[in-house]
Amino acid sequence: MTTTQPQKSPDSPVTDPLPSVGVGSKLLTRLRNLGGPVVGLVVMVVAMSFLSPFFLTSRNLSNIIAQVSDIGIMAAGATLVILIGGIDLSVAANLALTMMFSAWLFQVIEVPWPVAMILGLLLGMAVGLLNGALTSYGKVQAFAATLATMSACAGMALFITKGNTINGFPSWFSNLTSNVLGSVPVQGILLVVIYLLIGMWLRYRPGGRALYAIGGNEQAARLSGLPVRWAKTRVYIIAGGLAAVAGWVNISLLDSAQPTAGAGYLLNVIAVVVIGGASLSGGVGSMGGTFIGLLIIGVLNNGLSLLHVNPNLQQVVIGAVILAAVLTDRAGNRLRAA
Amino acid sequence: MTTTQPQKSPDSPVTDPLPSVGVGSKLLTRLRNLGGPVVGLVVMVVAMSFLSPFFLTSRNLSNIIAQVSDIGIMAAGATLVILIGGIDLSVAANLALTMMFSAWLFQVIEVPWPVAMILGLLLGMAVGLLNGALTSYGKVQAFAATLATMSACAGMALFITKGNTINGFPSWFSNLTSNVLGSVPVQGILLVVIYLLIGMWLRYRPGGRALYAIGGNEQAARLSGLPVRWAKTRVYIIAGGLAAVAGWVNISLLDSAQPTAGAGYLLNVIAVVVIGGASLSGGVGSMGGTFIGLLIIGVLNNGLSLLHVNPNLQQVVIGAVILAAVLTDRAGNRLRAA
Amino acid sequence: MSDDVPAPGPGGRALTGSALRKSYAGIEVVKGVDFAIPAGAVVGLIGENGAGKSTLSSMIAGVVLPTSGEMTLDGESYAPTSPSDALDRGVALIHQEIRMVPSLSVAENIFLGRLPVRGGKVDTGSMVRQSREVLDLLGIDLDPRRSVVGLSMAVQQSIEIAKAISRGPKYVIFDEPSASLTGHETDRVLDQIRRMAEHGVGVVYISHRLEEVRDVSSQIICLRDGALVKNWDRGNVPAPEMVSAMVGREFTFEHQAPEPHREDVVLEVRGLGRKGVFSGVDFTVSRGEILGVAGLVGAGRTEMVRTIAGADRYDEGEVLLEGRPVRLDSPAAAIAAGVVMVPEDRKGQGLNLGLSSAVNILQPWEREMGRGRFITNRLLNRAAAKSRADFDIRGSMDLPVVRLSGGNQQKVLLAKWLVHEPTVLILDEPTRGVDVGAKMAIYEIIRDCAARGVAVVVVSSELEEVLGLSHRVMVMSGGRQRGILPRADADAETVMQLAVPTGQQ
Amino acid sequence: GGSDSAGSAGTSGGASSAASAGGASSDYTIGISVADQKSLFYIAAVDGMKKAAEEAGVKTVVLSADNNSTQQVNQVNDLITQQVNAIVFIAQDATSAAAGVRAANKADIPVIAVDQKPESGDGKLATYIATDSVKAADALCTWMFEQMGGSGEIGILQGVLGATAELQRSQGCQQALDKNPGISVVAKQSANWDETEGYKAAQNMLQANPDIKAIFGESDAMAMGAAKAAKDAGRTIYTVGIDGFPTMITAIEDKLTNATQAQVPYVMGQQSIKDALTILGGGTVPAEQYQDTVLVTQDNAATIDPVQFYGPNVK
Ligand SMILES: Nc1ncnc2c1ncn2[C@@H]1O[C@H](COP(=O)(O)OP(=O)(O)OP(=O)(O)O)[C@@H](O)[C@H]1O
Ligand SMILES: Nc1ncnc2c1ncn2[C@@H]1O[C@H](COP(=O)(O)OP(=O)(O)OP(=O)(O)O)[C@@H](O)[C@H]1O
Ligand SMILES: [Mg+2]
Ligand SMILES: [Mg+2]
Repeated sequence: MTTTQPQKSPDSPVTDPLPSVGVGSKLLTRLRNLGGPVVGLVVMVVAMSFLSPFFLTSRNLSNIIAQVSDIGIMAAGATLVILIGGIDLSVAANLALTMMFSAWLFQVIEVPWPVAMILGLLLGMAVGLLNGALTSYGKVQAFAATLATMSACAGMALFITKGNTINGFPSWFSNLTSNVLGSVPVQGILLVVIYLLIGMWLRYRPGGRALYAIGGNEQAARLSGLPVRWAKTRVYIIAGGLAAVAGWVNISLLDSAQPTAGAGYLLNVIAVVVIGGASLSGGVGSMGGTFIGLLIIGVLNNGLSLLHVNPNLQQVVIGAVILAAVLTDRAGNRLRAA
Repeated sequence: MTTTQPQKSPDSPVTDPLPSVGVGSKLLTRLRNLGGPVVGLVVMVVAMSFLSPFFLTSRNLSNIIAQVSDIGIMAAGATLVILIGGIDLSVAANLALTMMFSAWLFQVIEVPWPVAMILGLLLGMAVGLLNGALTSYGKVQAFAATLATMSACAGMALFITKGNTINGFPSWFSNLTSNVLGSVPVQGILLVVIYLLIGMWLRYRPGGRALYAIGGNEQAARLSGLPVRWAKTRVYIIAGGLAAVAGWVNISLLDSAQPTAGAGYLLNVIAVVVIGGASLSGGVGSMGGTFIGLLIIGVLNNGLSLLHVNPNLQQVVIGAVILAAVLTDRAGNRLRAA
Repeated sequence: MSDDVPAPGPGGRALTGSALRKSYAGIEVVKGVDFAIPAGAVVGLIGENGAGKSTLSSMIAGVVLPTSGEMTLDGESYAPTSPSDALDRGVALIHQEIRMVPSLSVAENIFLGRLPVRGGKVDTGSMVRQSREVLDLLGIDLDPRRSVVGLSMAVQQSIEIAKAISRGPKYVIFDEPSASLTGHETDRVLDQIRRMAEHGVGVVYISHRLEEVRDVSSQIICLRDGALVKNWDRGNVPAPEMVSAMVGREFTFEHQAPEPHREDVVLEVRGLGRKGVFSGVDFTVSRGEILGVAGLVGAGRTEMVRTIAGADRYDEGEVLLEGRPVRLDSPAAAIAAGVVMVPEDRKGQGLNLGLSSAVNILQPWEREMGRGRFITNRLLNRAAAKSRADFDIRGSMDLPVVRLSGGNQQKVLLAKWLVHEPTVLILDEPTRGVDVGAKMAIYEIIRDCAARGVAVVVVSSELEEVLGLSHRVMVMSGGRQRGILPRADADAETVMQLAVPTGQQ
Repeated sequence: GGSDSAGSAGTSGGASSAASAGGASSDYTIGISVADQKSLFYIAAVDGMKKAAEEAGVKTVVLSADNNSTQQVNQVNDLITQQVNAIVFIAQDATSAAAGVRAANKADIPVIAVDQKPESGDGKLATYIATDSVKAADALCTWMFEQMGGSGEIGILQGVLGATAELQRSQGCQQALDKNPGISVVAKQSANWDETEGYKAAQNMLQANPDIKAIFGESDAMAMGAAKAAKDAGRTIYTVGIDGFPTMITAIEDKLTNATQAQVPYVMGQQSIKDALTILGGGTVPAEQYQDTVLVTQDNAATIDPVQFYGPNVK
């Protein structure tokens, strides 16, 4: 019998992409697969615990989760989009638009708030549908298509209330995010649930697995009979819907909807995904990785505040940490970029 | 290695890319190859000439050129970076950093201005070198590497003067951009010269042509004996240097250096390149295309001003025009994406 | 022509087409073809490079839409608009160009598009089990859970075949499945095809290896310039008859390269190795000598020659060029030293598909051409015209290479490395996917090169090719060199004995 | 108490005189170049201008620079191209102010600067109407320090670093700090004028500084974010902002937050158009007109009508 025993060449470690058999080592393997970013996160957490007495308090940790939840929810959608080799620049503008739209429905049209929320969600998904249709049916580059919708969404968000902020949402709604379930804030739970659901979908469901195939080799996916265009469109719709959900969190947190909300979020959202090990050329990435990336950014921002770093220098430190995180991940990247 | 070469789907309509033989029709063919964007530009120019009596005045046209020159100079570098399949997010922050650095050298250290300019240029190139080294030797994803340097540059630009603006540059320098050579502003001439030089380099010189090879199939380029890593690094260095040159234009235009300069430029710069028909997956793009993209953005901004469109709606219009430009180019994109 | 259409198979089931046409930009590449693929039959499809075989198969499998014409499947009308349409109807295509998803495991690649689900989850266990079963059928010993990254072309091709077979299709088209397989693996593939046919599957088998076509087919059709020119209702058609139908004329081959200058050693490799991949490779190639390298899939041949050509690093041993030790640590260094390699994977590593043939051919030489002048299209086209004539490349030199047929792409790739005469020419599977005529032309080119004094190393999975071309044959197995045989001693049996890994039955 | 600075003196007279002087005023077109149309301050200022222009029967052309100083200089050039008679200029920052004014001077078009002024002094302004941000921040911080009893720890939420408003408001508060040695700044963080970012930054400040007694937000939005963060953390601290937006005033009334310095952009906008018409009619206006801010606290919030600051469109 012929042997074609695959040999792993030493310079490109091939990691097993399917879960190993051992049950106990499963978690460990998974963490190891995440590579550099996890190491970076652990180093940061340990360093912070020494540097600031406030860091390892349960209140602070719950703050961190609460602080990253809006970006995190958007990053969940962005992970999917990046997995299929796309990009969604409109996500932050979509958040602002859906926030203003729901708020306007509620305050001006006097639609009941839950209905207004749902309509906002639908608008977010509609923007996603437009992005998806343009990129997968219209064959427009994702960057160009979502740049256009970003611009349009941002303009419309301002247009709806001529720049005004809307306040006075139902108190039960603003109270939601003030509640803490056993020291975990509600939006943190929402975040984790979203990550778990999408993570399981990506890992265990054909629909989720298909995203890896599409991002890795779209032609192969098409030739294998996957409904590539619809799968891609659906991903943009999910990303749009999640932007609206992040908008809910934002409104609840501050009891206000501002048209410039999320203005600085876009790069953060994408950065979180990329720091988490996803490749912008598609096919590589995971919810676990994005979650780690999210925690890195969250711990970093929190830590820089706690440590009273000069605000001007904070950005320099952030740059250095991002670099450190991805450089430790470089070997992994090399493999995955293949 | 696995074959993941993106391949044009065989059912896409194929337009004849063969240049026609006639000498006179050469220009026409080239324009036609640029496709949708040119059509978009022409339509816009014609429409504007009807809609506003001020549009087709030489003063206004010269304004348009002057207005796009800083973004245009950065977009020249971005075109090269995008051609090799990379991206440079640090370009706008690099502009701010080099501006502040030169200005600080001039005002605080009292270095003669021309020397300070050159040192700024060198700093810009050094940032580019860092980007290039990280991506091509360090194998970090371009997005992550330049995101890190972007953050670091922006922070350092603020740090140099604690956020303060520097004024009082030599008057000969600020006068440069007020001068008009036969109705063409000086920075417009600089812009055109840069585009011509880089355009010819890309078209006619091995070093420039190599970028298409690298962007199209990096493996094949390496096996063809091209010094891929150095060629990529060099491109980032050029992009960094051009950011510094755009900084010169900015300082001369405003007679001041602010650390927040260029804050909103990044997406514009990349948008110009993408509207000009370049593909973010590399190997496709040209200086001519980027120049058209630049003019589209320039005419659009200028036109919306002249037509008194509601500022918030302007963004919606810009989104729509970007979409129209890339949608007409869609067939071409599909072809070129091969 | 319609009276040439073979009769439907047992039970009358068949996939048929009538007057199928396909044009690209007004140029008709398939010109009204009528065909029938009876269930249970193996239809060999032959034709020169660019004859339209892949285009015809793509239309059948829903990858491209016909410009006009009709198809029926088991008597019902059949007009697939996407590959998934075709797959739903039970029509599968093994594409000429291998397409794997690099981030997925072997098993997931095999089950791409139809992952088994149990309890709401992808059933990894059964997927791995079933994958292992099909891989075993094909004689591929591969862990289905590993990633496909780093697998050789041959293994990838086997996975593609496994993928199609495991779908249990009613009709399946194999578009050059054996192009990077050695005889050993090919035999297993052919066995599988026969077995499928026995189970009532209708098979189309496309190959340029006419022996295989003869071997497996129960009928053969031949395309020339997009038209169906010949239709045999038996498999054992003599090769010359097939060739003359394909090419439209008679032709002869066979001519040997002159004996090399043994005293002029050009390339000497001593103890070359890379940890975990191959080791202990020692050989010399003299001026004018052709050294063939044979071995089974995964023997480490590609890795070994890539190392010599500077594409990969080595951990041990040394390379001498004309007696001097050289350090070829990059392809650029190798090219500068006159060592060039034609890689096995033309799409992934050889060509830039979006650029024209002229640009591709002259890519490595632009620096030289551009010395002191502009590289204009005119200059390129003038320089490329010679290559075009020498290699008989069909298709305009301005067309992006992606639009040339597979064989012509291969010629472009060869032409690229022979623009300047190298000192050492390394060829890895030089005739992959090339038709008989072109193959002979390529052999001729290789021999001429040797005759002019170039030292040539040819890696090939086609035994006849290695045996026919080489002055000496080196055999590798399991990353080790098993021996070097002079031509006189090299026959299929000896080579195979050395090639099969020891300690394994 | 610091509510002694209320009111915007000497503006009502100008309006009627300009309107009556400009018999042929409907032929005039006044160009308005504004930094953006996202922030309520600028929206209100432009509303005021439009209102005044409408009353006087003159045309206006409004261009927004979307927070890009170079683009704003471009737009001033666009206005010059359109041959406007006067330019009302709300510059993105001191820099674009200088270059924009220079361009307008070259074309002999009078420039009425609002809110921002060229720093280097080159370029001639017809008049300059502004809030004294340094003074406003100084007064606000001084008030806050008094409330704190002259000692304790504070945090500062900065706007976009390097923005002129950020620099001036930081400077004003620094002046107050210099006068109050008992106060120490234990945390400083930029929240980019944004409420959500202000909330998050304040959350971290409160976490790291258990003794913090007050947070100065350089804008109302950030102050509101801080107030909500404090409330959610169960802490009672002073939070103050600058702007005087209607939502902030309501929040002060509701005792969510403590104070703001209200600016009067709507008034400033009206004033600028009136001044423009006066100048075009051959009249003269003072070179500098500083509009005082109004300190709004829980004591006077109920009596304040935000429409007088921001006009009817801002809610
Ligand atoms: N997308 C396309 N655009 C234009 N021409 C094409 C395209 N695809 C194929 N062709 C042309 O159609 C003809 C038939 O090509 P096809 O790939 O079917 O040949 P083939 O018989 O499979 O050849 P080979 O044996 O080399 O694989 C060729 O001349 C080729 O150049
Ligand atoms: N980058 C890589 N990472 C891991 N394994 C690799 C890599 N490249 C090759 N291999 C494995 O090394 C072994 C030797 O492969 P190589 O391609 O050199 O064999 P070969 O004799 O040329 O066979 P083929 O006929 O398939 O080309 C194969 O099993 C292959 O899967
Ligand atoms: Mg073919
Ligand atoms: Mg091989």
